Amino acid sequence: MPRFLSWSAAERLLPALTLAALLAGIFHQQPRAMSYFGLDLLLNLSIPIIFATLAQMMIIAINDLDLSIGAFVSLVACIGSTLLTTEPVLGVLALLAGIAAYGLVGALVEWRRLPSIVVTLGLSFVWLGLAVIVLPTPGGRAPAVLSTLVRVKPPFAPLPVYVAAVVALLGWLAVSRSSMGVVLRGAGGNPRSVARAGWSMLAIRVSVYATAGVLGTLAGLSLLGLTTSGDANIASRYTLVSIASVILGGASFTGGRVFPVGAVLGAMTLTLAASFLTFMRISPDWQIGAQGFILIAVLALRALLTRWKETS
Amino acid sequence: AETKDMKIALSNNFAGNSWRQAMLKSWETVTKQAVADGVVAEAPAFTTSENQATEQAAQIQNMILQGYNAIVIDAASPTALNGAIRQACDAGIVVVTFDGIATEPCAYRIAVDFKKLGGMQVDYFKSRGIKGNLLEVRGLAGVFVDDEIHDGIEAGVKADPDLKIVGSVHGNWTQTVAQKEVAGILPTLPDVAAVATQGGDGFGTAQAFKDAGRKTPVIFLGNREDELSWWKQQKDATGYQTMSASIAPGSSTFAFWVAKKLLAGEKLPQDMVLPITVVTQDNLEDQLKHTEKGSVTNVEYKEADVSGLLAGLKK
Amino acid sequence: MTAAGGGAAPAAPPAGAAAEVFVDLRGIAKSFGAIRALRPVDVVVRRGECLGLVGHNGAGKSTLMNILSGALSASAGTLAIAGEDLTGRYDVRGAHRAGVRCVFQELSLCPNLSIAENARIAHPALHGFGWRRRAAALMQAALDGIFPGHGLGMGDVVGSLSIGRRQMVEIARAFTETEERARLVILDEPTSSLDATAADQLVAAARRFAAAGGSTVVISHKINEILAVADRIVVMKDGAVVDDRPRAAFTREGIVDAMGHAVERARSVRASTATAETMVEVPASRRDGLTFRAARGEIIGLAGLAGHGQTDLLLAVQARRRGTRVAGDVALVPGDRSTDGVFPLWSIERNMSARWLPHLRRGGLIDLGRERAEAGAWRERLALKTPDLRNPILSLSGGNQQKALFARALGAPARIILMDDPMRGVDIGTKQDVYAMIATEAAAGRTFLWYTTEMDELFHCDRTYVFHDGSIVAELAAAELSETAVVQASFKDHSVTDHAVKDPA
Amino acid sequence: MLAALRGRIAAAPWIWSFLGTAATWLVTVSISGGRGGEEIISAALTFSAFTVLVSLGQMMVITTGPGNVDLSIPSVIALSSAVAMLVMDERAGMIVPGLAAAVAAGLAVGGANYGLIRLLRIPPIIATLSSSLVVMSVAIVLGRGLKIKPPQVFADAVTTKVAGVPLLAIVALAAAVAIAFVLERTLYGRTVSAIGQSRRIARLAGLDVERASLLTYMLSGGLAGLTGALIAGFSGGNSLDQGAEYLLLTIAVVVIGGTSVSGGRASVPGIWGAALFMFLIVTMLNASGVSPGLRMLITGLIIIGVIAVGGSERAPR
Ligand SMILES: Nc1ncnc2c1ncn2[C@@H]1O[C@H](COP(=O)(O)OP(=O)(O)OP(=O)(O)O)[C@@H](O)[C@H]1O
Ligand SMILES: Nc1ncnc2c1ncn2[C@@H]1O[C@H](COP(=O)(O)OP(=O)(O)OP(=O)(O)O)[C@@H](O)[C@H]1O
Ligand SMILES: [Mg+2]
Ligand SMILES: [Mg+2]
Repeated sequence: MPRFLSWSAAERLLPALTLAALLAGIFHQQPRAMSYFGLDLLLNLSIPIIFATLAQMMIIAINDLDLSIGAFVSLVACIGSTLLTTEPVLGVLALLAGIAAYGLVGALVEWRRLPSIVVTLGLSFVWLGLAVIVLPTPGGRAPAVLSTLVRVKPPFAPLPVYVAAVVALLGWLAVSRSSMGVVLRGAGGNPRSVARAGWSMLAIRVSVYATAGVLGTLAGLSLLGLTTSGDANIASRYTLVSIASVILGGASFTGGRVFPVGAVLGAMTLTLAASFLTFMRISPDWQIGAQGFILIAVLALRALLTRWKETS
Repeated sequence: AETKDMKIALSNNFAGNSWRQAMLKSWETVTKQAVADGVVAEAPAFTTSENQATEQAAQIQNMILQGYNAIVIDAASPTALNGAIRQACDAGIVVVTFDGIATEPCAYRIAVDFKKLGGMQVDYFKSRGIKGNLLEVRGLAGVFVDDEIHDGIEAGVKADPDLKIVGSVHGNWTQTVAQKEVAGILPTLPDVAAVATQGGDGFGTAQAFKDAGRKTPVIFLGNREDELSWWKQQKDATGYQTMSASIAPGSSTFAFWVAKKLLAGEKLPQDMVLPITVVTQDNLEDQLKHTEKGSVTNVEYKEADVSGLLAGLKK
Repeated sequence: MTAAGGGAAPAAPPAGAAAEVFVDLRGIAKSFGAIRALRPVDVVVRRGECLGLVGHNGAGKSTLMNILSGALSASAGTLAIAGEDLTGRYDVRGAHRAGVRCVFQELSLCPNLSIAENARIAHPALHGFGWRRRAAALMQAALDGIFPGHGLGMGDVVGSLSIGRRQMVEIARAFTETEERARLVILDEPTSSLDATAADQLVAAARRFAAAGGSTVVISHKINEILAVADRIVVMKDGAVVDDRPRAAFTREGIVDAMGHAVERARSVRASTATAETMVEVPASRRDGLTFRAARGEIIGLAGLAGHGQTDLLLAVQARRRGTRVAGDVALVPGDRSTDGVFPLWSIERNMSARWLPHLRRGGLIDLGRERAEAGAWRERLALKTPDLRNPILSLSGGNQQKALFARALGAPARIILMDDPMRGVDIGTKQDVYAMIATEAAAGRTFLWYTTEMDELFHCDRTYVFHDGSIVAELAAAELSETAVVQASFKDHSVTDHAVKDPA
Repeated sequence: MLAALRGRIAAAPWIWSFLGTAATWLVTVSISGGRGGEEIISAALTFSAFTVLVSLGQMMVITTGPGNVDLSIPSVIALSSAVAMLVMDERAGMIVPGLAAAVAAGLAVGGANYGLIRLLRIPPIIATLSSSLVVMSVAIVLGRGLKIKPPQVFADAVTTKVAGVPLLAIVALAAAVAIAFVLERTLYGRTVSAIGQSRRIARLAGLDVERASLLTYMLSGGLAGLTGALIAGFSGGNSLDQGAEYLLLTIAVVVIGGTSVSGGRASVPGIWGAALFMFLIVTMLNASGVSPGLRMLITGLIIIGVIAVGGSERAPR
């Protein structure tokens, strides 16, 4: 079989195919979506999800799981809509402190050899608590820069398309191609081997968590730009969405198998899956369940492909 | 203008409790009739899978694409949807928010005065001559409604030297959570004379008092059928007195008619206040009779009711 | 940047006693809780020397090497490298800086990365623009130098390789050099998963490395290999060095003696205990292949180059895949302990009993007393080296873990025993015991399907099937069996050129 | 001596959750000025009973290895409580059929979860998340969000106390003991632990991996189903949102209790310790009267703190 037709290539392509199929479905249901304006409306809320997904992917790359990313994104939005507007210097410091805190948590997880899943679960309460303290009732106001930035109308394609492309490219370069990305994925594949080669797992974990913090901050700020004001509960669902997106992108929870491009496509797919339902007319009772069916269908497609691969 | 060919959508963020189910049902009943009567072309309801502002914002953006003429919203957050609502307004769509309202200036707001709902409770306790310790059962932390009601209660208590809040828990507007939280804090509290609540949590609170073997205080209720029938039972057995108040789920139908009127070109104020639905010692039996088992005391509005109410408002 | 192992081999004289000392370990001791893995030992390694390290399972070889490679720190003693005393400030990084490389007994590559990417993990210097190309070239040169004809692509993901080829990659990686040179390469049972061809290639490479002035330490239970490769041999027993002499002063028997084992019995063709009753039948996977058949009481050898379908056949029987006929319960002795064998969280006892559980039940419940008693019996039978069967399995040395896996399979009432190159890392004394046990069990009616990479073990079988490229190409009766016959069959009807040609050395 | 003690604690990671529970209780009682210590314990036992029942199922699922987790528990509770109340329909005679129907609903969802994971090869997190959405829809269609009261006998039974101990707590304790026994003494239990360490190795060791996985998801569903019915009985009827809090709570309880998230090692006593601990933290913070934001912040810090001292998860070698 020629190389470009190989099964693993098809597997890599799957997230893109799924996204294309979903877009086709939406365009079929609602031709109006097939326009600059339509794509913008469909996809602009995927920008923060893309960032949150990449943050999650960094953590999953080293076999950890981050149950706090949603709460962290909310916290960033709350800080952004209050401190950052009223006292920009303090606001920036607060955001930097958040990133540093993320790094510290990474250090704690490594140093005490803790299961990331509960540490980040606890952490999510910390972020949420801080968010409620910073912004007890929803409100505040996004810095004008942010709201204008996310509403930029570049030529040819709407902003989310550019963001997705650039982020996917950078993620691919950093994680899949760069020499540091190899060490990162190696740390997920066989941490002991990486440690025995003289790398510091502590340094790796701290940088991975801090990077997740940076990406989470970007997610929070872009979300804030889109919504124009904050809310302590605004992004709690990003935790599960980001996990689902990473997996949809072809990654596994363990073993350092992560794919940045797939993750970005996965994030867009999940954003669109919900929209697809709004375009189809489903009885309100089953609307919630239908989202479950879509998730199942998308992933079942992947299973089918693997099945074919095995039997052929 | 003629609204016969116009489409109105309901954007809802949560369906997982009896209030929301009643709200959706009222919407369906009233809009079905309206569609049959040729008032509007269609009026579907959409619910997001998770109670999340971001998901609802995406949903609203999709509705813009779908070309709805008006969108009625029960908002997950008063502020987080503002971006999407702004886009809708820019696209010439009429946006009406109710219950969970949105602060975006271009949207219409139909709300009950939640602060007043808080203050009303303290006023009632005062009118009963209750003095002493108050337990407050709050809603979901960080949500706008919780804060509003809480502020109303707090302001009322501050103005009254005889009442003191000795404990406060978050019941998340859920009977089981309220029951658990109250049961937890109760042993650490001195005698409690009254409980201020937010709706959907009164029955759980009563259960917790019962399980702890404490005397049932005056618990302000939130119009749920289980709360009312419990009250009826207590009333018949011991002459128990209290009061119950909440926003009617049928406010969605009010919002529907407002949207319809706006589409028809009527000028309406940006902010409208709905009366709080109150159940008192006297009309308890009557209200209970009209409340579906396991549901919430409801009021469904007809177009004429809305006109009447709005006329009253304008005065 | 060169691959030292693959470099030209100037015929330098073997390192004599006069050569400069490179590593000097003095009074090194190590305890794990109550277990004294190393009593104080003194070992030196000289430049240009290949040191052979032998000893029974659990003698402390791996522990000593883990200390030398910085993965463990010693409880007592001093460590000097190239004349510099590094005691107390020696760790993995320090070892790398000093040029000490280690191929660990348990493979330690990242399975999710490609071969070239794994080189990057070992070399901090491989970074910046074009690092991928450099890493691939480095590994390619090393693999070509040590294992000519390896057939590996540098972009191949390690996890998709068979264990033997993974071992090849890891060995080659240990010999690669960037600005960090390789001065001492430790090979802890490097050939345990390699077939004979690759093992010979490795021996040759180690000799070339020594000739070029590098040092190696080779640990192996294959005495012939040690004799072929070492300049000097250190024998360990119970955590102490009991013998340390130049290679010339040792014979095969001498080493086995020093390790404290009875000398091996002379090889003899065993009397078959096979019966007529067919227990396993697997149809040929291709038209030109042979059907696999095994009878009750028969010991069947599976031979051929590593990774040519032997393990697949065992797994097909274990899973009773469609087409196979299996008449009776099956138990497997895996060879790849970490991925196929050991439950890392469990005690030794639980690891053993995993396969017995259905039969340990009384009234649906596991009889803990019987579990303990049977595990205890197996400890005696296999001379398992542990103070307490409730200790974690990972506290055992590699060979002793393997013994526990034997107990797991043989302790079950299964009538068919599958063995996937099960003697990896088992010392020669234990091997003799296990061979005898297999013969006894076969006489009692059990059937053994035995994949092995060690030619010698095939002589314990009644019949041998030779595998090539996923199917069976030859069947050899015990009387027809010889190394030449197996090798010939392995390459029969296939172009020899695209395979590793057996190294005549 | 100290080393021996440390060894003992390392072998019993659940110790920390009990120490935390005791400390929290002491703080709470001192905040309330010595009032209500006993009643707090009683309330804690009652409410922890629900947590324990669902968490036991979650524990088994998590023990089957990395990535395995049951996110459908809240929906199962919503569904099963509706099913139970519909079947019972306030009739005392239908209590047993009602309970059976609730458990059956849970078992069915568990089986479906496993089907998704196995047949469609969807990672468990996503599979159970998706199925929970579908199950929630079914619950909505079935119950229409209307609350049905439990039969009085049933409501009385679940709130009753035996010798001062809530009956529910006794049921949950019995369930915990049973699960501990299953883990230690049955082929199924050992298989679960084996799978958690490595599916492949478990299969090669001749254990019936698929059957054990199926049973585990069904067990989790069944326990959630039972709990749903009990909660409905306890709090005067079913509602759609009464399971929501158990999504993250069960995971927290399982892991704080010392069960390994990477699979293979379950800790039954820790489930009780952690369930009590989580309840008492909330009580303590409620009693202390700090602001909601601060409450959450402190809860988070306490969880991280307990895990940090409780410590090491990954194997040292
Ligand atoms: N992490 C550990 N914890 C406890 N005991 C250990 C540990 N590692 C090794 N041991 C013990 O130390 C002793 C020496 O083990 P080591 O692995 O060095 O043996 P070895 O000579 O390499 O044997 P083999 O040939 O079987 O690999 C054994 O008794 C082993 O059980
Ligand atoms: N140790 C070795 N030394 C040299 N060449 C080897 C060695 N092992 C394998 N090869 C070569 O690699 C090629 C492919 O081997 P591979 O392991 O892919 O075989 P396979 O048929 O896929 O076996 P299996 O079905 O067991 O996986 C063979 O042509 C063989 O010559
Ligand atoms: Mg060893
Ligand atoms: Mg060994």
